[in-house]
Amino acid sequence: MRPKVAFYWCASCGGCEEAVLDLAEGVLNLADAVDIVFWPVALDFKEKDVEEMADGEIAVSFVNGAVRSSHQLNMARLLRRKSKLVVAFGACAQMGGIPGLANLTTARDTLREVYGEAEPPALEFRDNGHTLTLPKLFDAVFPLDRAIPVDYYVPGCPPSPKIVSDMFDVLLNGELPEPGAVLAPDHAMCDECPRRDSRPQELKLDRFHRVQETAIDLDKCILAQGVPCLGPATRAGCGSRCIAGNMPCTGCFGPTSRMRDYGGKALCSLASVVEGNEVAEIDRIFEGLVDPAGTFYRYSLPSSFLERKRLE
Amino acid sequence: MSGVYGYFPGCSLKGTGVAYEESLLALFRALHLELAELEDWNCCGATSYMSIDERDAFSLSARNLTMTQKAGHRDLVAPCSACYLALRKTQDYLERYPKIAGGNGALTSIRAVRVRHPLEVLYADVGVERIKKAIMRHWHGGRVACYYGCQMVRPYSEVDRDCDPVRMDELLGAAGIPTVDYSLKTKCCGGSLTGTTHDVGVRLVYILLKEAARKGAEAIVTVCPLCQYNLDAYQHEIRRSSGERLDMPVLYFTQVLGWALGAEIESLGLARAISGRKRIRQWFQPAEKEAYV
Amino acid sequence: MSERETVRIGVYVCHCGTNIAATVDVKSLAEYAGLMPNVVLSRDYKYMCSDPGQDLIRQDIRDRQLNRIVVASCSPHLHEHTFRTALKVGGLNPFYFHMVNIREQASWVHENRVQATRKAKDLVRAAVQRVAFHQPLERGRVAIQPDVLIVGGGIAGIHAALTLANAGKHVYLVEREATIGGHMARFDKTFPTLDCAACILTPKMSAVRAHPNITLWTYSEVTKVDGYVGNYKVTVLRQPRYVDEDLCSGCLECIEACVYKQAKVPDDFNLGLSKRRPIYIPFPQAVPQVPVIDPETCIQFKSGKCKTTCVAACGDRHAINLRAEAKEERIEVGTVILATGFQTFDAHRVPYYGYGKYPNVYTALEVERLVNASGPTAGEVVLRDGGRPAAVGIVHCVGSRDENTHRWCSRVCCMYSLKLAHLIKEHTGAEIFNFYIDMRTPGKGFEEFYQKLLTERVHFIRGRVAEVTDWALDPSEEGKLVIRVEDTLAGFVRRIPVDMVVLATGLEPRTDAPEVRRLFNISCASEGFFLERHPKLAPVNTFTDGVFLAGCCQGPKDIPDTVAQAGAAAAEALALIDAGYLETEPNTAHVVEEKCCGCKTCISMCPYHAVAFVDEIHKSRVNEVLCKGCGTCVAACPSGAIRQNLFEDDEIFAEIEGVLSNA
Amino acid sequence: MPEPFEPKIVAFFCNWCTYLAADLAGTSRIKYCPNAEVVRVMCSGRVDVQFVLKAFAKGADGVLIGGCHPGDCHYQEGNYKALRRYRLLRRLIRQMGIEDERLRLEWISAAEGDRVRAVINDMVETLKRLGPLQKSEEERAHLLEVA
Repeated sequence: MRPKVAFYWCASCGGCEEAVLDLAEGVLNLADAVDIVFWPVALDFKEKDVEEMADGEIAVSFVNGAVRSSHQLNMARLLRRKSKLVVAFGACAQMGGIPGLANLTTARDTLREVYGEAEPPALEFRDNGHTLTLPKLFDAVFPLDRAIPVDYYVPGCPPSPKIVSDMFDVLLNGELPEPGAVLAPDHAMCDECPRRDSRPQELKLDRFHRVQETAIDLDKCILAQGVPCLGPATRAGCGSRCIAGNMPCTGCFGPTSRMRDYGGKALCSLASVVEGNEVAEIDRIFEGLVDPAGTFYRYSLPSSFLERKRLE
Repeated sequence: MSGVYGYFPGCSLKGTGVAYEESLLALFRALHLELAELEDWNCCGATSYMSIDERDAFSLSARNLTMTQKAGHRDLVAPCSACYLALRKTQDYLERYPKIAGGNGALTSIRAVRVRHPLEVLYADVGVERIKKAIMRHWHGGRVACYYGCQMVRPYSEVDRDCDPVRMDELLGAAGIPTVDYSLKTKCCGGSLTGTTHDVGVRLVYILLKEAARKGAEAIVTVCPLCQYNLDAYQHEIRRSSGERLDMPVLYFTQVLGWALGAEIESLGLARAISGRKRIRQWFQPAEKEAYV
Repeated sequence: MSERETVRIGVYVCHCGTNIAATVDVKSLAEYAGLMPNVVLSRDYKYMCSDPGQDLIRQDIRDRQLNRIVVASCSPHLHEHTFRTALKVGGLNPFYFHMVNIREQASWVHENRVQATRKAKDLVRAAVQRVAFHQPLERGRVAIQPDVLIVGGGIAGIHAALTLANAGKHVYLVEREATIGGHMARFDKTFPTLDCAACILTPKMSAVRAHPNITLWTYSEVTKVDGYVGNYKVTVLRQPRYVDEDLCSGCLECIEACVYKQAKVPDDFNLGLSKRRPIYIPFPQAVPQVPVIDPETCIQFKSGKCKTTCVAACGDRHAINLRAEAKEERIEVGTVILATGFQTFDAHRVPYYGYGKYPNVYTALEVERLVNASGPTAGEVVLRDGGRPAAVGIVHCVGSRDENTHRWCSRVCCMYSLKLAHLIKEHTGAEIFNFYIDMRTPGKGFEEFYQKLLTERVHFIRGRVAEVTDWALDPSEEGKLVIRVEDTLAGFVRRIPVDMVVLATGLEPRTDAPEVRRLFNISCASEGFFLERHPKLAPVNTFTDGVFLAGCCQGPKDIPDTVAQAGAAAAEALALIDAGYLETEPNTAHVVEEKCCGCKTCISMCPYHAVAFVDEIHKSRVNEVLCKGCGTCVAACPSGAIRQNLFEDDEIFAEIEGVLSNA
Repeated sequence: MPEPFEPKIVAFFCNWCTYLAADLAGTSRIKYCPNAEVVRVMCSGRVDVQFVLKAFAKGADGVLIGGCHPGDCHYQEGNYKALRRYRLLRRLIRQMGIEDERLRLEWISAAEGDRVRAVINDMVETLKRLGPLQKSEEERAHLLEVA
């Protein structure tokens, strides 16, 4: 009997769903190998169908997206109950991802931003004899493992095809790795960067540029050109796609196993290679880094030590 | 150098020390420096307040300082050494113990003001060289002893160094007025004693005058209305008790400098002197042919 | 993490007599520790550092199979080594240990017993959590190069150099001035025995010059120091003296031949009390006995138009080379002794004593030269106008024990003032007044010397002098210097007219002490003297291994103490050299190579070039001999691929969580 | 009456200057507030930004980093690395809603025992004024409740 698998998305952009399709013809092999029992984006199964399954009936659930609403939390719990393995698929499920930047504000402020002067809709909505209940928005975005226990993590925004196909190989055919493993190499991506040899030994930055402000030399180390590139702090396995596109690494593959707070460590390292022994000089250099939290925690704020901006 | 100096006369310059004010204003006019008297100024706090409750004294000074800042002045010129010290001490204490200032932002405006003594204004802002160039009259008086008193250089030595101040000597020297080496230049004038332990106070006055004379000085030049009054006013008493006739003129540095720099003689308050009037008349009489140079 | 045996922690709380126990509730602290996870036993004990205290640890390791030890006592700077050794003797790796500082950081600095105990508990909890992560480590060894550098050729440097040289070690003695001898060479007699300073010093100076194991470089300065204990690489800049030391025979005829018939340049050695020529020798017994030319005043250097009679006088010895240039010497030494000495307090800084204003106010060092038979006046104590003083006042504590200048006691001024009182009395028969705050004579034979002076009809007035003035109150004071002082024994203010005032100026750190300190990477205490590792137990060591202190650079002291300390510094250096190696702390960094991504961030972190990039494997590697263990590269490694022994991330995070888990 | 707020400070002191200064404060019996608890590192350059964030996350109301004065670092320039990280970290924690005053970097030499007292007392006073940094444990509990 083919193993049953489920795909689900919480707070995400849909890119992780695409990442499965990015396997190209590999998808067909996958479809042969497994029995997809739940995949809202592609197949017409309902929540009810899952509820009716026996506990542990699903071999693997692949959940992408962060958790930030009561409905997402319930779905995560449901899938956890019905699955032998749960994989946090993609940066948002692993670390909170881009939606996690909402942790720099509050749910109330987010709603105010969206609805302006208008009242946000009430959670209970009655019309024509029907009652619609909207899910509750939490005051913080969580990575999946804050909502439910997670067995494996697949990093990336989105995960690269290689990572995805390796994941299927190992989960469906291979020996299962240590619980809690991140299914990607455990060294930083500089190691596989095509420009790695151009990084100077004695790097001393005297200013930072934003990508839109400078023409990045195609052959040289991007960080050495003063554009914050987080490759040195970020797990390898992405295939250097951004670098190939002449863009700096923004850290979607997250930390290696030896880092505990991705942004903190990345900041610590980057700040070590600037010039300046005087406060004024140092501050001037860092002026080029306009948004430290957004730079260093672009994908990982909810899984950082501080998790979110302090609530007043 | 431009700008207007805030001016805090204090009670003495409106009373016993009125000659100081007159000559100060004349001297500053001669140097084209503008003094703007602080409106609605109050007691500097140096009087009994400081010994009874420092906080009251600080409040008084703080009001003057705050008003200076509000009036838009960077500098506050305080000619009386007691006022100078009280204002300066207030700044220092509030800086060190900000709790006294309270959290109402007063500290910021108090900090923004520079408390200046006119001697230091002349030395730092005008300078010895400009004084030399501005001489209008040749000094034909005798040698003088520069007497700095106790409060102006201690404990704050911004005006001059604490034990052996020399700037008045340098300024007078630049104006062609010869000075003597006067070891007692910062010793007590007896000002706080003549009203209480009178004998001791008068003895201190006597010592100061006597040593100046021994060093060959024919007048004493001061920077403080309290010193000036004390040294000037008790000479007759010394004569009565000891028979020693000192008759030593006790002048303000603003009077002698004002004279040298061409201020109108009548504006220098010289007629207000008590002792040595004859010598003063001789020294400061308008020459038949005005000795302009 | 590989398989780990069960962690069994022993916690020991020290009372330190009452030092800790008076403020920290040691019983409840030990009880509290006993309840922590992995803690097998906890004890409190009177003195953990004592032998029985250490035995306790050793015994428990054996009896209770402890494999981690936490001692809560004093600063690790004091006893970390003691307890690590105890672990080692007990058969446990010495680094399975963590020390908690509940004395310097709790009992001694807090008053509230409840709060101090609470803090101590937090710190112990942190240590218990931390020590579970400790790994067994081995110390490394560095070989000690046997050559020694001594900086400063005063009596301290001379004595240390001779001690080491006599033990067969090669010494480089570097002195900034043109001669060795330092301050002592200026003295006439030394207290309390009144030995002639020259008689006891100059033989030692000559011995230095003659010793085959001593390389003496005068007129030279250390400009650069690299390396580490056992392997210091030192650059010495040798200024040209324009007279070649090897060719000069010391006949001094060149000096006589100088075109300056009259000496015109103030003589530094005599503190300007006499004049010298542009070519000169600092003093007759100078070592080396080689003249020096001062280019600032020599006509040839200023205008190029001198007849250079000195060169002619030297004749075919050709020792004078006016085109000589500064030379750099590079040496390798294993250990360094700093004996850079002191400077005397600048008496101008107390204007109320009139130095520089009244000609007959002298400093004590100037009077040392005046009483010296080989000094500028051939031993005559005279006033500036040549007259003889009939009354002399000696003012103690000038620049010492004074809130406005230096707060410390300079230790030698009382005694040298007594000595000068005796000598001036002897030379002039003048009436002498000593003005003192307290008479401090705590050395061997010192008090007896004081008693002797009391019988020599020298006056002693107890009181701090208010001022020295020319203000005369009556004719008897005319033309005199009047010393105004509160006589605190008689209870009134006195005015004492004298002809000469001697200011007993104190000792202070040299102005360039901060530069020397940076050069050798050591610390200064708050007053600016070099900081010893421990004031009692390591008084000649510094916090930098292999750098030792001797003499007044460490603090004011007299000649006997200086010589004793110089001997001690030499002995410490010898101990290192003869051991042949020094054990190093294992707290170095290392790259986990398979995890290194080759980003090179770490390379520029290390000022010692201990981290290098290995191109073949495209990874960084730490040279653990060069690594000094700061951990900067560890914090900078972006992917966490560098680790530091004893300061592992795991250990520090455990400690942070430990101190906060009660928060 | 609730107990008065006693802030908790985690202090990372370098082994050669600030830790020795604290030792000196001890031997000099200088009394200061008991709110700071010291984690000894060899050099302020070892202080990883993660340590600071961890301390804030675990309930520290303030974090103090003590190093040697500029130019005086026992390891030559580790303190400059600390300074650079500190300047950027300050901006990060500001974005995270943590006041600047909660994180201090101070140069305290081995001779400045009294400065240990002054800095810690001053910081305690400042933190008392700022009040507790919301404990993340409580915050987490609160958020999960909503969840």
